[in-house]
Order: sequence, then C-alpha cells, then structure tokens
Amino acid sequence: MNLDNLYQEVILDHYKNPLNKSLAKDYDVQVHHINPSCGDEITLNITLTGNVISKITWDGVGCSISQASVSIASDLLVGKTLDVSESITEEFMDLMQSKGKKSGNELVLEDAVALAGVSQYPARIKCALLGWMAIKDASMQASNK
Amino acid sequence: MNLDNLYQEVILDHYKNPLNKSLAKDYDVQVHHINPSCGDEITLNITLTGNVISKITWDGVGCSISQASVSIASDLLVGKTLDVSESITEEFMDLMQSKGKKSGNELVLEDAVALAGVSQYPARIKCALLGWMAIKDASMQASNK
Amino acid sequence: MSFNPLVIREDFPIFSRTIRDGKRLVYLDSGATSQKPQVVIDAEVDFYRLHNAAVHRGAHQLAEEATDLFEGARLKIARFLGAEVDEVIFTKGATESLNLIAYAMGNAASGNRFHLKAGDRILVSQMEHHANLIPWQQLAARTGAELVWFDVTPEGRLDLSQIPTLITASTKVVALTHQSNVLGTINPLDEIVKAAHNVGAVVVLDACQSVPHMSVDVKKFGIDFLAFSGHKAVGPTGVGIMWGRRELLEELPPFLTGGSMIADVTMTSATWAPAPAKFESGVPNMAQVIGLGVAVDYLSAIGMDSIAAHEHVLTSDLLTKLLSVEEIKVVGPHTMDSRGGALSFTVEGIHPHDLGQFLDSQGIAVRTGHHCAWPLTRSLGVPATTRASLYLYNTIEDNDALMTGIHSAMKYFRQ
Amino acid sequence: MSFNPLVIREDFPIFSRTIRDGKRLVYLDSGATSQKPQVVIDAEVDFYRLHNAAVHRGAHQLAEEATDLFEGARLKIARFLGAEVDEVIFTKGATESLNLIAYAMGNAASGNRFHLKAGDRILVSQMEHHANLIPWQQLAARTGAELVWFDVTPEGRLDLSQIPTLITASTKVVALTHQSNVLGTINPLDEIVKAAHNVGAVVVLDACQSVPHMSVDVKKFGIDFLAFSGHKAVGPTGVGIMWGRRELLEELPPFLTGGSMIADVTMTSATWAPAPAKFESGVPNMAQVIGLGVAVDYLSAIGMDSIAAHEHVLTSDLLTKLLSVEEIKVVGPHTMDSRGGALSFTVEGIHPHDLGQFLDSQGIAVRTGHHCAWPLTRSLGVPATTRASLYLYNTIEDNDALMTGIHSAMKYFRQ
Ligand SMILES: Cc1ncc(COP(=O)(O)O)c(C=O)c1O
Ligand SMILES: Cc1ncc(COP(=O)(O)O)c(C=O)c1O
Repeated sequence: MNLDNLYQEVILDHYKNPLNKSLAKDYDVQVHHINPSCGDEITLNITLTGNVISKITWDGVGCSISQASVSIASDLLVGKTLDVSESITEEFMDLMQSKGKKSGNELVLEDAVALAGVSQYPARIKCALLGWMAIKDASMQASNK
Repeated sequence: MNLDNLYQEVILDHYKNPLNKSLAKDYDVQVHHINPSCGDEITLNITLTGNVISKITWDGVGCSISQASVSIASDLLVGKTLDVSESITEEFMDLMQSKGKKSGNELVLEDAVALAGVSQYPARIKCALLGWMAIKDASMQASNK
Repeated sequence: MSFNPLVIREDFPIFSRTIRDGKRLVYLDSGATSQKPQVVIDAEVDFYRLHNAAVHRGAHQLAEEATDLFEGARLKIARFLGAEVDEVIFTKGATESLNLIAYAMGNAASGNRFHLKAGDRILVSQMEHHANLIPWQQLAARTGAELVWFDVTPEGRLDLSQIPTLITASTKVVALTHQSNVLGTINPLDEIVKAAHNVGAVVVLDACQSVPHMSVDVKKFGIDFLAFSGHKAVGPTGVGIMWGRRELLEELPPFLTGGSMIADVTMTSATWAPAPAKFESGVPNMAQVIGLGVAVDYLSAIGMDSIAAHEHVLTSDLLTKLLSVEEIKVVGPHTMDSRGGALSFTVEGIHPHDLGQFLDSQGIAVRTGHHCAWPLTRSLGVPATTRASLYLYNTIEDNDALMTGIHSAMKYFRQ
Repeated sequence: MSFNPLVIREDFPIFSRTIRDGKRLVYLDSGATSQKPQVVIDAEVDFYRLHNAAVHRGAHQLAEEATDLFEGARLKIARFLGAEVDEVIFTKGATESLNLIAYAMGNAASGNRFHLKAGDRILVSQMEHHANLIPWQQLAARTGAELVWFDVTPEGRLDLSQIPTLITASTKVVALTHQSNVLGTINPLDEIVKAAHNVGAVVVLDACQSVPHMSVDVKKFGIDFLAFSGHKAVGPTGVGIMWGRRELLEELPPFLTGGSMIADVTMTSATWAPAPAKFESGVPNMAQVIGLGVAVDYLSAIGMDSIAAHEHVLTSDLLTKLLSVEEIKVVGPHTMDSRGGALSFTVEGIHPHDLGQFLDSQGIAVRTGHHCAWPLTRSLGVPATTRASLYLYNTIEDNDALMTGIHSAMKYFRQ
C-alpha cells in the first residue's frame, strides 16, 4: 500500500486551499459535528432554496482527509436538489466501505473520487465522512423546517 | 496421593458416630456457621464455667470431613480453659495450612491428627475448619458476655 | 461428516494429560467451565504474537489489524446468535453481562422506559443462578421495585400456572435462565415472552447453559436481552456476551464509563457513543474476544444441532443409569423432555463433597455443592448435590466411568 | 545482568514481524497497550492446555491446580505492589477497577463511610483519563456530591497551590492519575495524600501509566485505592487490578454481584464474603490473571528500577531531539523532573492524524488524537496531539526513526 494512494494531490490541494471554509452569517440550519475518536470538529451552515441546497459554508479543525473531504463535498453538493445530494452521498459512503475495491464514478463524485484510497485505511473512513454526515444532517433538518 | 490419607478410619468413625451431636437446651451462646462454597451448615451451643469450656453441643449437615472435625473438636476442647482451647485451635489451623508437610502433635491434637491429610486437599481445608471456627467464635462471644 | 466425540477430543489438548497418578481424565464439569480446543488457544496466541495493539485507537497497521480481527469476531458472534452486529456487546462474562443490564436500568432516569420505581415488579425464578438473582435483588432494593419469582415444582419445572399472577401490568423485567445449571431443565420461552411483551416487560435470558449446547436464535426466541460466558462455550476465560435488541440498546443508559464509549466529554459532563461502543468502555479483552469468535466458528462447523443430538443421547443414557440405582436420587426432570445435560443427584449416605473427592481420586471431575443456586437447592431440601455435566467431547465411556465410580464410592464409605 | 533492550526485544515475538511491506516495527504506542513476552503467552497457553477448570469451585484435581495458580498470581501481584494478598482484586481492566470503586461507593448506605451526599466533594484533576473522570461525574450526579478539579498549568503540572481550597472538610474522595498518559507528568503524591487524609478523604490512584514503568509501593505511597491494567504492563488483555486497603475493603459494599462472592443467599437477600471474594463475582478471567502473575515476575526479574532508568534515558533523549526542532511543540513538561515516557507533541502545519498515518507508512506506531483525555487537550488548546510512548523494549534507534519520520512527513505534506 502506497501512501500516495491516500494523499492524492487533489486532497492536499483542498487541504491547503479549502473551499467554502468561512461560515456565512445567514443560514437555515447550523450543525456541529465531532469525531469522538480523534477530536476533529466541524461547524456547518446550510441554506435551502426550495429543495435545492443553495449554500454550504463551514469551519473546523481536522486532518487533511476530513478537511479536504468537506471542502470537496461542499463544492459538489451545492446547487443539487436534496434527492440528488442524498444519492451522491450514498454513492460516496459506498465507495468508503469498498476496502480499496472500487475507484468511484468520476461523473457522479467528481473530485471526491480522489478519496477512494481512504477505503483501504479503516481508521480514516470516519475522517472522510465527517463533513458529508454534517451536510446530510443539516439538509435533513433544513428540509423538515 | 492416596485417598486413605484423607479418609482415615478415625474420621469415618467420627462421621458415623459423631460426638456431642445433639443441641443442649441451655447454653451461654449459640452460633450458626455456614461454608458458603459448599453449603455446609452448623449450629453450635457452648457453655462456660469460669474460663473453662464446660459444654459443647452441635448439629448440622456436611461432609465427613466437616462432621468428623467438629465431632473431634467438641470432644477435645471441652474441659479446656479458653487460653488452652485457643492455642490448640492455632496448632490445628497450622496443621491444616501445612500442605502435607506436618503430621501434627498427637499429644496436643489427639484424634485431630487424623485430619492431617486434609492439608493436601486445599478445597477441603474449609470443611475441616468449619467446626473449629464455630467453637472459636462461640467461646469469644461467651467470654465477652 | 458424522459426529465422533473421540475425534473431537483430539482437538482438546487437555485430554492428553492424566489425573491423580496416571488416570484418564473423565471431565464431567463443563457446566462450570468447558475445555478449549487448540484452535481457540492458537487464536489468542496469534493475536499476541502478531497483531497486538489497542483496537479503535491507533492509526497504525497493528491497530488496524487488531480492530479488523476484533470486529470480525463481533460479526461471527452476531451470526451465531441470529443478531445484528451492533447488538453484540463484549463483557468479561455472563455475570458482568447481567450486572450490566441491571445497573444500566438502575441508571435510567424517570421518563426512560427502563426506569424502575416502587410499585414496579421484577420477575425471576427460584432456579436462577446467583448471577441472575442477586443483581435483581440489588436493583429492586435500589429502586423500590418488588422482586417476585416463579416457584419450581418438585419435578424441577417452572410453575407456569403462576404466569397470570406473576406477569401483570406492573411487571417491567422478566429475568430467566434458559437452562438450569442444577436441574438441566430447559425452560419454555414462548408463553412467558408473549405474556411479558403483552404487559410491556422486557425479557432477559440467562443463556449460559444453553448457548454452548444448542442452537440459539435471539430473533426467533423473541427475547430482549441475552447473556452468556465464552468460557463455557469452548472459548477463552475472561469474555462474555451481552446481547440486546437495537432499539432497547439505544435507550438503555451505559454502565461502565470511561474511554471509547463517549460522544463528547467536558470536565462536568459526558455524552455517549451509539451501541456497541456505549457499553464497551476501556481497552477491551481483545485476545479473548478474538478467541471467542474462533470458538463459535468451531462449534458452528461441527453444528449446534449435532452437538445437541449427541448430548441428548449421552444425557438419556446417564439419566437411565442413575435412575436405575436405588440409592441415587436425581434432582431435576426424570424424563428427556426439555432437558439438557446437567445431571444433579444425591447418593444416600454419602455427602456430595465426599463423593466428589472419591470420584476425583478415580480421575473423574464433577462439581459438588449448591452450584451457585442456593435458594433452589434449599427449596428442594438438598443443600448440596453432585453434578455431572456433559458436553461435545464426552462419551458413553465417561458415563460408565462415573457409574463405576459411584458404586466404588458406595463401597468405600460404607466399609 | 546489565539492561539491554536488544536482548529484551527477543523475548517479545511481535518484533519478529515487519510492517507495511517489510519495514522494521518501531512500536511507540505502549501507552495504549504494551507488547507481550513469550513467557506471558505461554502461561495462558499452559493453563488452557493443562489446568483449565473453574477456580474455587470443584473438588477435583484440575480445579485445585487452577486455584493454586490463580491464588499464586494474586500473591505475586500483592508482593509486586507491596500489598497484602487479600487486598488484591482482579478485574477486567483499570476502567472496571475505577468504575468498581465509584459504583461501590454509590452503593454505600447512609452511615457507611463511603456514603456520599449533597455537600460532599469529589476531587479529580484536569489531566484525568476519561476512565478516571466520567465514573466520578456519574457518581456525583447520582449522589448529589460536587465534582471539583485541580487545574493544569501551561507546563502540564497540577496547580498544587489549589490544595487548601480544593481539599477541605467536605472532600470525601481524591481520584488522581499517577502519571498522565498525555503529558508524561508524574504527579507528586505526598502532599496531596497528607492533605486528603487530614480531612478524612480517601485517595484513589490511577496507576495505569506508572505501575508498568516504575516501582510502586502502595504502603509507602500511603494511598487508599489503586487501579491498573495488565495489558499495559506486558500482561494479557482482559485483566486489571483494583487494590484497596484491607480495612476499607471491609466497609466498601460490593459492585458486581452473583456467584462466589456471597456468604449466604435467599430469594430476597444476600450477604457477602470477605474480600477479595466479595469483589470477584463469577468465574474469573483465570488464564489472564495467571498470565499477569507471570508478567509482573518478568518485570521484577528485570527490575523496575532498571526499567525506569532505561526509560529515563530514552525519554530524555527523545525530549531533547523533539525540542530541538522549531516546528515541534511538546505538550507537557520540557524537563525530566518527575516526567515519564509519554511524549505528546504537535508539528506545525501537519494534523496529528496525518502525521500518524505517515509514520505508520514508515513502520512507526504512535497514537494520535485526544488520548481519552479530551478536557485536558482542549484546555491546552491542542484538541489532538501525536504521542510517542516508550517502554523497556524501545531503543535510541527507535527515537531516531521517529525523528527521521517526522522530518520526512514535514517534507511530504509541504511539497
Ligand atoms: C491514565 C490511564 N487511566 C486509565 C486508562 C484506562 O485503562 P483501560 O482502558 O485498560 O481500562 C488508561 C489507558 O487507556 C490510562 O492511560
Ligand atoms: C445459569 C448460569 N448463569 C450464570 C452463570 C455465571 O457465569 P459466569 O460465572 O461465567 O459469569 C453460570 C455459570 O457459572 C450459570 O451456569
């Protein structure tokens, strides 16, 4: 196993220059998620317009995997309907559980396929999922409002 | 290890024809002792005259070792002063802890030396001590009265 | 593959040793603890030699391997019990499992479905092992709830006619042994579970003496919680299982608190991770858990039904032989109907402790005493009994050795 | 015999394996769990292969042998700690030991010296592992007592100036870690124990990170209770120790209830055996207890003072090397005064999780995160750190491998 599979350049780029990492002042729902096994934390704001996710902003501390993953997710899922966002999230979770056997559909997951290598490092899957779970939780709360 | 070391004839005799096994109606102190690991129980009555143990009677259920041992002890310790009874009891306890290395002083322990074999069977030491501990407890309570 | 106990014995290294100066080991004490096959021993050894690390904690290869093995064992045990993987909680043994349930209920605040108070009832039976009795006595004392119990009939059966009076609207918990470790009685579950669920009570099954010996499916039984010990099921010492239905584990408060079971912690408060983590605080008994996974695989490969069938034949044989001796009184069912391989008896004129000692001198290991079910043995008027308990590695030859031993003891103590 | 870690490593079979495609295992995670020497593994194996039986229960030879080995281990551990044999209680680990003490106190009725109520205080510190924090939070919540704590100075020391305000007439329990698993700080006991005893409080010492690494004598320390885990002290998983002073164990109510811990039992009530039995319900973790006995013998034969001296040299070396790198910030004491071999640090611009992963790719096992002391790491402003923890089998070469690894990681993540 080569570490470069895990730390793809795309990931390190997102880590150094994260997208949407600045909490918007107005939002429909704010969530705060924690990864209790390593202490990583994220605060995430979401805004819906109808059933479309119109804005995702966030702030937090965490490892390159968790930071890159939320950066990618916030970019990928914005502008999508709740349904589409959920199905993309499902596909991403499936990739994470694949133990290195899947490489991910780039048409659906775009930059997120760079995280495929994470699936070979079971202890890191939670890092990669932290932001996605926060978005999922926030969208659900927002749509129930 | 030969089982006959444990089950000396003296022991089986006492088991079949136990001494003082019939609770006296009057007594100074009555105690009830239990061996929680096997469920054996004994009730024992004691009477003091001055500092001499003048009567020991008992009743109970238990294995041959516990029954023979209390039979022997009740015969041996009656008529003794509290001090002498205590020192004989100490010597008997010492014999029980000897892991088969001592045979016991017959001048002091009389029939109780037949129980020397018990010291090789750690699980049975508690059986042999049940009656002695009851007598010790009862004498102490009686002398504090 | 046909079932052959002589072949099975070869998997268990202890049968290569002898007892009391060269005698064959006749091990009839599996009800206390079972022997271990080499594969289980090897699993512990391999863990220590090759993969030892704290699970769920490290970002290094050993920790990953340890976690994979550990969670793999959870999956094996879940399948073995017909459970969901997150419903399987590792403990140090059945005693801890049962205390866990009782203490966790005691931690439930008002409003929680497990909260108990004066007027509530906890139902047990008179045939419970102390481990499924005293924790409930203590919970009753702490909460003001009342402890009530099924009586045991002279034949060693639960008195089911008591169901309508014992299982009522105030009943919150029914804690019952599946198979009595003294009587061998296998308790009928359907009627009790149905009555309990009708009044909203949960059913806790002490499966110490059933999981090792027969096929157990928690979903089919319809029960709510289950406990058993690994060491009685050819597994390592120091590991047991608490199983609970997912929705119940969500509501049940934790028991042991500390590392790895939290969602968040400040100096003054803490919140909990979801099950199973919520109930598994601290660095776990990793080698033992992994060994237990291999143990249930070993049992499954032989087949729980084959094991049960073998034990049925052995038990029936030994029961017949014991009942044929006038001086022997069998305590517990005299028929094979709903009866497992724990056979308790008394022999006229010989105290169980003396009988046990004599049998030991012949290489035969049995257990004597109240078997941690003192209220039961007292109620049956036999403060102590001798118990032979059978398992997959026993044979008809073992039964015969026991019978010969009893006859010799009768001679020895009546000389 | 001079101390040679290279010879010691040969006792530990895991060092014969390699990591991540052939790399040498550099194990710097003994603070999470230690590796096991072959003699400890063999002790468990021998028990299963030759002597396996339920202790304290059978009148047969296997049960006698098992009981002898089991009680022999208790004696070994008592001597190792400077304790009386009946003061040593076997648990499944330090987490259970600490929960045992807290729950047992919670079981104390009014009139018992351990009974807590509103107005009473429990004192901990801000550097506690969750296992020595949450059980006390819970006890406080159950009894109405107040939880207070020592702050930690920026250097990672207890703020002892708080003693007069924290240890007062209302203080009933002082629960403190001996060595911090994050900072490496070794806490001074004398002053705290004296102040606690002056007001009638008991001192509970979490010795998880000290017993494996230095000579610990409970009588000399003057403490009242102590907890540690076998798995961090070259012993098996699934076993730990709770030590308590004899007179206190007499008064402390039991925790887990069930078999083997009773004096008498009826359907509605039970009374308790004296310690240690009172605190050891159920068939115990026998193989693990026996393995732990062999583990402390192994450590004693090498000598706890030699082990401490070796770790002192290693820690001092690694501390100097870490402090010499500008980008590295060491969390915890920067001097060797009262400092053990747990070294936590952060590296500028690299998250600990990434650093740990990189080091793993080089065969170096460290731990990252909050190390189950989240309130501490938060208060220090470093939610996560990387921790290297040293033990008897580590070498200067291991330190150098770590430093090389950190430098390579800095290059890798800043390319
Ligand atoms: C200081 C300290 N206390 C308590 C514990 C808990 O020990 P265990 O997880 O073995 O129960 C640990 C280790 O995890 C520790 O380092
Ligand atoms: C029916 C039953 N319940 C509970 C227990 C307690 O199990 P353990 O001692 O392994 O915790 C036993 C065995 O001792 C048992 O036979």
